[in-house]
Amino acid sequence: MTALLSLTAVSKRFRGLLAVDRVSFDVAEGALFAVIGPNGAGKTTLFNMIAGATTPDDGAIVFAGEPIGGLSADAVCRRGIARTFQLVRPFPALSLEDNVVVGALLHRRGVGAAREHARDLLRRLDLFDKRHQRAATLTLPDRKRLEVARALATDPRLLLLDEVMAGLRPTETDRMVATLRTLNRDTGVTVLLIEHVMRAVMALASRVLVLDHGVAIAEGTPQAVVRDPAVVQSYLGAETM
Amino acid sequence: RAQSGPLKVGVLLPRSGFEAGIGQDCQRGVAIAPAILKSIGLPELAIMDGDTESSVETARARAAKMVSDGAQCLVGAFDSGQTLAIAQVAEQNGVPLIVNIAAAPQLTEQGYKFVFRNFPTAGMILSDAFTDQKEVFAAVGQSPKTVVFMHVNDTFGTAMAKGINLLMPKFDMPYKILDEIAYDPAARDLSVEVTKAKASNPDALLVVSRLNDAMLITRELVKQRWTPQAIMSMGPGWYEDEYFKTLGKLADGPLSFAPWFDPNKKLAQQLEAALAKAYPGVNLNTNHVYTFEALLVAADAYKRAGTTDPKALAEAIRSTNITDNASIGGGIAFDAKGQNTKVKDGAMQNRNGKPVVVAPKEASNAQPEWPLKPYQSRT
Amino acid sequence: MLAVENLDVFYGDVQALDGVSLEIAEGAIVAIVGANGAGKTTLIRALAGMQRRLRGRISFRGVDIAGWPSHRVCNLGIGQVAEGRQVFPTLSVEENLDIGAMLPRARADRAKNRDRAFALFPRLAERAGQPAGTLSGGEQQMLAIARCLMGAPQLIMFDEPSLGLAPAIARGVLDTIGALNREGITCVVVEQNVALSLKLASRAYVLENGRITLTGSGAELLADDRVRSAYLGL
Amino acid sequence: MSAALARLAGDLSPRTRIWLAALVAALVIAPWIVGDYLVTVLILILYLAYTGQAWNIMMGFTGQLSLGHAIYAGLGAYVAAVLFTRYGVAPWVGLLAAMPVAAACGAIIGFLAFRFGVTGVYFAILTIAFAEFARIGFDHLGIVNAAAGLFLPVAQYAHNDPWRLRGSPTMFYYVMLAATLAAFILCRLLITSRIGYFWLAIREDEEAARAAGIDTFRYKMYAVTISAAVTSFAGVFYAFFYNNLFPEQVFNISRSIQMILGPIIGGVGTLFGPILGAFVLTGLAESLSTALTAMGLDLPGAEQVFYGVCLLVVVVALPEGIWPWLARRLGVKEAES
Amino acid sequence: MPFDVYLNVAIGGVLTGLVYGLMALGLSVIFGVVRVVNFAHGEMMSIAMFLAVVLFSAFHLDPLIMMVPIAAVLFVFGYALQSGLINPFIARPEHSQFLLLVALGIIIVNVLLIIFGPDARTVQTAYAFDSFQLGPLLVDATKVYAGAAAIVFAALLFAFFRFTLIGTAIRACADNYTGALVVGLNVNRLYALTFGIGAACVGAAGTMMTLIVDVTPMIGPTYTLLAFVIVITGGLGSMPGALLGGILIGLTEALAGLLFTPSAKSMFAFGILVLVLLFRPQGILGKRPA
Ligand SMILES: Nc1ncnc2c1ncn2[C@@H]1O[C@H](COP(=O)(O)OP(=O)(O)OP(=O)(O)O)[C@@H](O)[C@H]1O
Ligand SMILES: Nc1ncnc2c1ncn2[C@@H]1O[C@H](COP(=O)(O)OP(=O)(O)OP(=O)(O)O)[C@@H](O)[C@H]1O
Ligand SMILES: [Mg+2]
Ligand SMILES: [Mg+2]
Repeated sequence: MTALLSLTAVSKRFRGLLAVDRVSFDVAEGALFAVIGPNGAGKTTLFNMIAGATTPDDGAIVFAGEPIGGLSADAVCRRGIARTFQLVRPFPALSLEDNVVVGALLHRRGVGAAREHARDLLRRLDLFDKRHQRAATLTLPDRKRLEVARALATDPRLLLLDEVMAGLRPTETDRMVATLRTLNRDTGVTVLLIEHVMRAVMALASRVLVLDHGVAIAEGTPQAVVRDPAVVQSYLGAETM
Repeated sequence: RAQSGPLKVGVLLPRSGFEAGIGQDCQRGVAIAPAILKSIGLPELAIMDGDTESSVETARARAAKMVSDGAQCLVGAFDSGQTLAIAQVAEQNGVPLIVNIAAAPQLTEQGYKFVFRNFPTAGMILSDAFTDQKEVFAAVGQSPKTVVFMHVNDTFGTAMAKGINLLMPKFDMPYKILDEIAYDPAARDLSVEVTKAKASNPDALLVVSRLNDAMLITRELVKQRWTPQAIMSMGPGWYEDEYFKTLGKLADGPLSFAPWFDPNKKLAQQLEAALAKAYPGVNLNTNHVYTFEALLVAADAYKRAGTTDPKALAEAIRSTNITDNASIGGGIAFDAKGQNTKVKDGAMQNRNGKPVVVAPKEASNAQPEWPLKPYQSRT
Repeated sequence: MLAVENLDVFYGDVQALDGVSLEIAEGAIVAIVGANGAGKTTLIRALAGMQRRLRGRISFRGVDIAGWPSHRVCNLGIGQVAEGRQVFPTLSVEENLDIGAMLPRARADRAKNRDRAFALFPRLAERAGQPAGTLSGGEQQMLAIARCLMGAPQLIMFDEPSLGLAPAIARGVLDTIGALNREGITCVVVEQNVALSLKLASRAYVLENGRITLTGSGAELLADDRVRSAYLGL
Repeated sequence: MSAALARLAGDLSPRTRIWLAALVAALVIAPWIVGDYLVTVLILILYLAYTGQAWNIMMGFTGQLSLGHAIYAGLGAYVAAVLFTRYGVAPWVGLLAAMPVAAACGAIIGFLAFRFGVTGVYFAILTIAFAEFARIGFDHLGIVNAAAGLFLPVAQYAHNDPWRLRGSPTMFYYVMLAATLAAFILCRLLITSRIGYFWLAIREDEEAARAAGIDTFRYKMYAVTISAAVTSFAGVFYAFFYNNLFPEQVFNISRSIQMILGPIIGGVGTLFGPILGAFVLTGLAESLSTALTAMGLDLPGAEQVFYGVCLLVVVVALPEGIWPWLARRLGVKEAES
Repeated sequence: MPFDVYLNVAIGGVLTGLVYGLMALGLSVIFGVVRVVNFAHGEMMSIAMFLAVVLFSAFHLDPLIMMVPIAAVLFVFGYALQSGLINPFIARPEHSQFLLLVALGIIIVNVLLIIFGPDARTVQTAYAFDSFQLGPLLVDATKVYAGAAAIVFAALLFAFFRFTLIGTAIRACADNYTGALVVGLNVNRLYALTFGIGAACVGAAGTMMTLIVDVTPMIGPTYTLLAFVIVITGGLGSMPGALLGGILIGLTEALAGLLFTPSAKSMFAFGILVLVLLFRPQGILGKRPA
């Protein structure tokens, strides 16, 4: 089976700092793939490179058989990769619905059809009742959900989620996990997520990649990864659980 | 529209905005008018003051407002663009417009029936300037062989520059233009321009300027220690009060070839006296005289028409024939296009803090002096 | 020392704090626990005078300081180590510390306080001339604390002091809080590491959706089932 | 077509529709009721409403602050005027040349700015720089008579000739009214369409818009070219209404400022804001001058001082502009954001 | 053209550029800290110019001496303006700030028109027409004095921001607004202080400018635009950038005037601005925004 997304020796340097250091991995179509690692490990930077927000200095990023390294963010999105931001960025003055409509219009010409689609997604993410509110008035967890809805509205094949569980309480985390599972099952969308909430990672991910200081130190099933001594040492710490 | 009582004249001038200085100067001509008109037996005018704010739109709106408020005659507006905007209102409403100052020839080339201009066009100003220059050269027995032509790059300056290139060959002038230097009307500093002119080492400077740049050029001449044989200006700036006030002794000497008043005419002397009384320290100049004369034309026509009806008034203006006016030339009479063809330039020289007229002979009250006294030896 | 009664805070139409009441005793360490967006930062900002659209009473040693601007509040001796460190990136470490001592109450003791800060964090003394923006995250956090100490505060509010720090450094910061408390400084701590902050705290409040839902000593909350399941993931 | 119609009136409440119809009706019959002076003032108001609407496409919809919009009006004016004076080309045909020229100019400015990442205040200054460039350039351009000014022949027409735009103020009034309505409709169609949503997204957060797959460069280019093309008509109108063009006046920065005061006062990003703003500002200026004359205060500059104070008061008291505030009071749901 | 002509023109351009630079410095300081673009900058300068002219014609006080008191007056004006009017606008969008300051500009211009009338006014000092001769070079004395004063003033300002506690505090506000609140700085007062300092710069520059140009109420807008061109070229928010931008623009205009038609010389200044914006959007000495 060929991978939907495949990274080979991707690196990124910020002045003196090697934020991402020759990272390689494959994400299979339909997978739920998680990236974990301590703060500043380079996870968001990795996402930014896949999503076209920054250009990799080195290495190849191949999506659905085509190289996408260095494409602009919008071009990447049009090819089927949608992302959320770690520091959420909804369109503040627009209503929730219009926020999602913007995403839905990417592959739909008519505003009417886009609105239909947007409402569908808002329902799925429990935001339907708030659809007329301005996005600026939402709480942080709601904003994160809104970002997921907007990203989904672009009909992606690959969804990049940067810490969307942060700030959700355990029950809400479970609901988000369930939503993503259902989406993954119903639409076949591949999900690549960054997460610190291990509860969600364990419940959701089929595969986990661990980054530390820009280097991939482990990759495998969640169960295998949390037992890896290097991961326990650098990320989970002795005291966890 | 015809009513009894004094004729309502709407005067539109740029009294604020970037032309505020000149607009407010013109307004002085309005202020001294009623008493003088009365003294020469002309009927009283009811004057409505308007400010165009130096903008074409405001000029047009204010003109329309005045007409709707009952103005039976309009006077204005110093600036050609604003005057043209007002002209359209005048024409559409059948209200005569008497142009006080505005040199763009187009104004009287549009076939307007209600627009009259008692001011020379750019072409007329130039032709007279060349004629008067020759008269001055003959009087002093000297003439420059080379000049540098410096002009401000605004409406008037550009029109004059174009005219010079067209007309000069016809007049067989003794000098040759070495260099033409156009400068920005908003210039803050003309040191480069003067340096450039000085580098060509001409006998004289030929200039078309405004007040601000006239002062800047003079200062630079002093600082760069260069006194040409003569400065010959063909427009405003060099004869204005501010120029004298600011530069003192350094203001003496430049020649201006421009529309002016005839100091020998009685009305001009009357105006001078009235102005001196109302505004001590202000010398009579073109702005006052021509703005006053526009009102004179209106009052004169009103007297002859005997009615405030604008149509009749326009007819009366058309048949104007005033000989006892104040400006240089044969008086005021309009041709079929509404242009006064009798109006003439004068040549003025700055002398002891005041411009005197040195040409044409019939209007002069002094002899020209040549060359310019070196700036360095004046203090 | 500090008592809050019925505090309401609004962001535009959104209510972020709803009738919050709490008390901070002289010399205590008080932990405030809550999910993201619960209003912890808002509470601290309100107490510090940085969020002035509020209703309710905040009394500090008997003076109602609700609605006071931050520079007056600070000058009472209420210091803050804010979320995200908030150092001045282009200023040197030393200049950052100087700014901390600009409060009228602290001007006279500038030199003394600086020596104390450098004694507490020798790393900063080594880097006194370096622009703060080039410090590592942990060093920036030290600087934020040191800068706060320059203002000679009697009460310090820490907002997520270990956020973004490697576990070892995070623990060091929490130890520092304990040490400062022993010197007599009252502390309020908001910390993502709930377990540690509860262990440290003599009193703790749980904030949910802008309301206080639970209160008790640190140990009590640490043993509470709701807290264990919601915040400790147990 | 019907879809467009539905979008046009779609989410307006019946009350709003009645208000709108009444407003349009009042504007249509206005020249029969008011005199020449008020017609002239109304023309000025509609002119500013129109240019404000055009500017709003860039600033209000797409969030790009242009302070040099005079360049587009000026280019439109000069292109049509030169074609008319030199070749006798009717203004409506001239418009077909003026619009592409202005649009191309917009595209050049946009390309340079957006490709090189010039944003915010910097973009605003860049637009001023280009307008100044044009001003000085035209001051030296022989074909448009340089600084001496371009005069259109004001032939005497016994009757109105809308094709050649010669005639009475009433005719110009209807032309400008039609244009203003057209601009309003165009803007409403744009803002409720796909492109409008993309613009709003860019205005709100460009990076997030890019992440949502929007080619922000392209849509910003659309905004600047459309805005420029729409604005150019105002220039054509100006040329034929005032019949004289001076680079110093036409490209002056004060003209750009005049264009954007209305929408800012009225409400940036709203459809009614530019119209309301134009009414308020011009009405204010005219009534100030009338009031001061009535009071017998002949003090040049006083009117502008009061005008400036009024601007201050409005911008301090109503940060979003008059229309959003008024809409809330009237209970009108704003159709656009 | 002989070489000394170029040298003469270049020296004049640099000296004038220094004064421009000082004026632009005010704009830069205000933007760098308060993040408000002062669209009434030139108008504020014309206030200073009129003050200088009035003081000179009434009491014969030399502008070079009056520079300090006039800067102080403008400081007070700027301080009051910021704390009374502009402060609530800091968080507002740019177009809103723009409108506020444009309105302010309109008021200033016309109040000056009402008070002083439209005529140009000058200061005629004893040394107004002096020039120094150095071999083939003729250097305008007033420009030398004004340029030197600009350097001194800018150096004082630089020292203030670099070495005093208040200056450091102002830089801290610019660096991190939240951080400034956190440590208990009175940010509003520091902002007002900054605006005052910016106004003082423009006051000093305006006072010196009266030695070089005549003042009318309408002079303001041109200088606002000029200040923008300079500051953006040099780098908005950078103090050395403002001086450098001033010199660069002064020099460009002077040389362009010599080599091409002078009436189009400001086109070259705008040309430089456009080039700088395209290839170094943050300005020559500006810092790239994070
Ligand atoms: N634009 C930038 N310029 C300079 N350094 C950067 C930049 N972006 C990120 N970095 C640095 O790169 C490193 C990796 O950052 P990144 O945001 O990828 O971390 P992360 O793994 O997502 O961490 P977190 O869990 O905190 O979100 C950090 O040290 C960060 O400071
Ligand atoms: N400037 C603001 N405008 C509007 N709403 C805001 C603003 N700041 C915070 N909020 C909202 O107020 C609520 C409380 O936010 P606050 O930052 O106090 O939470 P917190 O408990 O500190 O969360 P975290 O753990 O993420 O720091 C949240 O719903 C947030 O969305
Ligand atoms: Mg991250
Ligand atoms: Mg917080």
